[in-house]
Amino acid sequence: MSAAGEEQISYWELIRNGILKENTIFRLALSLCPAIAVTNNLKNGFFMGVAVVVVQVMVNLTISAMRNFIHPRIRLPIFMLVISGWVTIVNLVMDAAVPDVYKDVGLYIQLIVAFASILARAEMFASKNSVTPSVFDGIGMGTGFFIALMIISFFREVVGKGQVWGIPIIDAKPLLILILPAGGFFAVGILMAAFNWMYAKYFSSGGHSH
Amino acid sequence: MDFGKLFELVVSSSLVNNYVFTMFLGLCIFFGVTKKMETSIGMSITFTTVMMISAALSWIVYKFIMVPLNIEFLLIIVFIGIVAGLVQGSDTVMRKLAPDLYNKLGIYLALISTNCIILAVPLQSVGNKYNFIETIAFAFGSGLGFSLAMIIMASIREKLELADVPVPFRGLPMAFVITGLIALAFTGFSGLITL
Amino acid sequence: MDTVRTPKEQQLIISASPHIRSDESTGRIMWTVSAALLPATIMAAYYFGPYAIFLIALTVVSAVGFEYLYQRGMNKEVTVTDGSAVLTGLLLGLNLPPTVPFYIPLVGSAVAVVLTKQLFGGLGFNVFNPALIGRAFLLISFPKLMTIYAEPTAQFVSMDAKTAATPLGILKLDGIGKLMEVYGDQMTMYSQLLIGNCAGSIGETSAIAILIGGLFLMFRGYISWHIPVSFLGSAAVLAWIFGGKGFFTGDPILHLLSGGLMLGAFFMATDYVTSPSVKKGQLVFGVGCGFLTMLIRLKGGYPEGVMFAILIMNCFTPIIDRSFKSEVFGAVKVKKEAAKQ
Amino acid sequence: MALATFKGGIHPPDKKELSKQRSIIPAKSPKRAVIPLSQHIGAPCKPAVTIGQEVKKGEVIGSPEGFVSSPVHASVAGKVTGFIECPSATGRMVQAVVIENNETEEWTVLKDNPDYLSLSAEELRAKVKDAGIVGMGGATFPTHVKLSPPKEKPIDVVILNGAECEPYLTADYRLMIEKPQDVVGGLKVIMKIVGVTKGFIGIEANKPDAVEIMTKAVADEPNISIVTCKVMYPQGAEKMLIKACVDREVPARGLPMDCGVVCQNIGTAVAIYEAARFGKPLIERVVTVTGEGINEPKNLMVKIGTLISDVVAECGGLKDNTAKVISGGPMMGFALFTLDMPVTKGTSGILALPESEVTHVDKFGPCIRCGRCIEVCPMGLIPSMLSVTAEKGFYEDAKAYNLYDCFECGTCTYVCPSKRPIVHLVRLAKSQVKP
Repeated sequence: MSAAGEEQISYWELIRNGILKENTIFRLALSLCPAIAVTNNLKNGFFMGVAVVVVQVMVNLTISAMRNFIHPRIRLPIFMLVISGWVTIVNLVMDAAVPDVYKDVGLYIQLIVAFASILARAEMFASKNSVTPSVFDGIGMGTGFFIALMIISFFREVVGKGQVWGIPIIDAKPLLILILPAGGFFAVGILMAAFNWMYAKYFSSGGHSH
Repeated sequence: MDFGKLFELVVSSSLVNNYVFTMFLGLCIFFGVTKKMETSIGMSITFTTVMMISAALSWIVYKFIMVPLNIEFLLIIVFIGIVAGLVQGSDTVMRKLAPDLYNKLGIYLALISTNCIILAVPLQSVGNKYNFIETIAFAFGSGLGFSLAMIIMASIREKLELADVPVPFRGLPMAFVITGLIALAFTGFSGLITL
Repeated sequence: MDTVRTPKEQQLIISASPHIRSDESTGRIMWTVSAALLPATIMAAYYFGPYAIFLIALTVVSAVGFEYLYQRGMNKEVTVTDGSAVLTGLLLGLNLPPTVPFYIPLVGSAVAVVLTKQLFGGLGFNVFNPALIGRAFLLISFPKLMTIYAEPTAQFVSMDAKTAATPLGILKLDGIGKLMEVYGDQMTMYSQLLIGNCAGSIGETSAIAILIGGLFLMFRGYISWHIPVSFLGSAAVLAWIFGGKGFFTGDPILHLLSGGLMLGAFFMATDYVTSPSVKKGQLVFGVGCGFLTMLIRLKGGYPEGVMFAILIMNCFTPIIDRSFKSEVFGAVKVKKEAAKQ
Repeated sequence: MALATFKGGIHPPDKKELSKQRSIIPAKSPKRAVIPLSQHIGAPCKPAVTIGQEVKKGEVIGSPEGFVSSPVHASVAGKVTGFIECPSATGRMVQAVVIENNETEEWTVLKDNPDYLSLSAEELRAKVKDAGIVGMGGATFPTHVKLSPPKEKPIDVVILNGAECEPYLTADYRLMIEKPQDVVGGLKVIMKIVGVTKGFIGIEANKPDAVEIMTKAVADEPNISIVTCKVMYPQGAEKMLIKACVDREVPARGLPMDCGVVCQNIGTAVAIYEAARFGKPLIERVVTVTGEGINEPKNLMVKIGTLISDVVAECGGLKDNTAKVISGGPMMGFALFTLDMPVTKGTSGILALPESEVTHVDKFGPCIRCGRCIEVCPMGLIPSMLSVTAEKGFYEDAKAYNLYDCFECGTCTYVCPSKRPIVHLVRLAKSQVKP
């Protein structure tokens, strides 16, 4: 097989890794706050997810691009600066582009800056790899987070409101609790258990180690 | 100074709008350190202190530097800088001046710098246009609420060590379910104070 | 000597001491507590009719059913005969408004039995009172349905009963004056609340029926006085001090007799699993429940606070248990001597 | 006035009526006596006889090794035919001397002392030691050790334990009824040995005739008083009895001497009296043979080394429905796996129970935190948590719940509605961790 083919596979592996094995929310249990806070409907979850994907990819890109110019001793402050810079940009863009969503999720967009997962990927991956794999890693991690948010917010909106993206689909009394704080915890807990169960059953075996 | 208002602010930020149970902030730390009672007590003390100091500092910087210079849009960068600097600084100071205390609480300091509650407090206090004293009260209440949540959670999780929880739910999923149940109980506080 | 029989030695039972046991059992406790709820159930049948009884029956059956299904599904030993699921179902049923549609009890008992009890490892390990979590879950999920109360008709028909506000609801919205208007005078109000002729959850209205059951349990030693007395006592004192317009003008009797206070104090707060097991801790727990109940009733967003008060105190039970351990025999003396040295 | 007692405790049905009225009668002398060399807590004796040697009753056959040890004497006259390993009530195998009875019942020379109270404390203590007396309530701690408190622990009170709080057992009760003067004599010897002037005899209120007889017996003894205790298990546990009689609390993990008290069992007192007065070693004891599974319940004076099966046979044998045979009382005794073991100095009773009387539960439920065990625990522990931590293997955590303060009286297990084997779990935890 050609070298390019191998690289293709490893990029795919990076994305797969971010979505399944090291899924930020379900497996690593990082960045949990927005997973509950903004997932009471699909729309909020979607934009939050997009914001995280953008920040993760851009941070990985920036840091891997300048990794050879950063003195190791001051790397953490630089990382923080890069992250907060990108968060500020995304924050301002969101405020301008989707003000109704921003009203709900604004605080949490600002708090992306404190996401352990973003700093961790910058430190563990982007600062040690070249630009292309770092971007794919960013896409993988971001998408894993994005998918998790979509699953949770879909579940919560359907059961809690009987709607998808604000459009009613089920004509029954919904379980209002699911769009409220307590129900958010239940939803994430139950989905997490389901993900663990599925992961243990279908993905952990057959060559993919833990 | 209106003490009634301050008291309401403390009650509101600790019980009614508890960061963990209604705002979902600080969950990483919340789930991370509540496996043992001792750690969560240590974390509570450290956290509340750092929270109050950083909120006060951020308020001063915001009011007297950022507003006059018209650089409010750099809020996030500046605040995270303050928090990181404060944690780093207190780490050094504590190690030098109070090594005993550092040995007890120092390990928690490292965890704090990337925590969202610490950052959320100044962000919210700026957003809600609190004055200096109100900011302190708000930070204190938030810290108190977070401490309360951590201690309750730790006591329940220690008890749950002895229980036979179904396998997929072991660990974090169960912690989420418990938090949900506590949040459900804390719903009773809603409407207690309407600010 | 040949006439003397010695049993084959393999037949002798070997087990650790003690070799005799009392005849108390978990099942007997659960069934007795359920039986103690019979007076309240009978009063409920009298005031709210067959549909209320249907709801109670449905809750009990579904609670048992969910426990059975869960235990079968998870390959655990099926323990539905110990009566704990029956008791949970019964308490949940008695806590529902008498007009809810049939699926409400089903959702409630699923939450109570599976989410609150079995996920934690089953009987003995749950942190929260299952019936109360079931009700809180329903109240948050179906806020409208769960706050429609029917007028007690004292007749065995009630499918489309007239709706009415609970005494506490009236108190919260319109104040004591309106309540007096409804009942005429104070003594009538007390007596009606005592026998249960008022709107409310199916089994909580008749204070006297609950009291009979509660005192029976106390007499049998199944519950101690600590939690009910400290709960009711602190609630009454706080109602008296803060319940009125000025200090010390509140009406403690009204607060004691209305809402779920009696049912909560005797049957819910005293739940073994979710309340402290040391007596001193139980007093703290009871006072906490009383305080929170009155806080929510007088200042909070809900007209009734018993349920949330008990649930919040459930959160604190492990901490109370840690803080109040029983006094070890001889430990006091050691402490005193250590202090002397 | 409320009767003296302690905090906690339970009321199991006492079932003493089965054997209460039966006077103590001597049991048949065994054809073969099997006398274990370790009948006490502490180092086992080393054999003092050889195979083939002729011994007389009361002759030393095992001599003590070390201070915490106690000699063993021949209970029958005859020929030593061998040394065997025989099971003890706790299930361990111990070395025993076998003596073939020659039916002569010939005593070795005993030194009579009509004026025993004029002997010095040292001489009396030596007599107790030489007589091989151990705590006969079941603990079997060598009595002379208990009567030699270190100087820094001054003793000012002696308490005789006539509570006999274990259901079914009536051995001490019969001794008090039949030999009140011997009991008082024993108490006086003990008081003399430890040099105190205050003596108490604690008796549970369900034995009014014993209280009456003992009160008469001490009418001329201004220093000795009878304390009527409330009927409550475990009233006869040392710490509880001391609390009831003199309102002192033995410090946690301490001994009675830590609060100035020496506590002795009624049977031990009688043995001490006989040792001091007649120089008689401990070669026989009162054993209550009782229970619904025994045809003729009796109080027998049994020679040490008589096989339990022989004793049971003398009481008409076991009924067909007998499911469990216990050495000692039903609360703290040991279930026997065979009747082919000898009566020892600590055998206070042999109890045969039918299936209906014993609750042997194969499976037990989860702790429902009802708090009954906490209420009844005489030591003020939280047995529920001890059992849960031990069950899940968190033995270290059990220490935080004062694991080592538990003396395994069984009250918690008796009341537990989930039928949890709490005492058993506590023993497990104790075996797994160091204090």
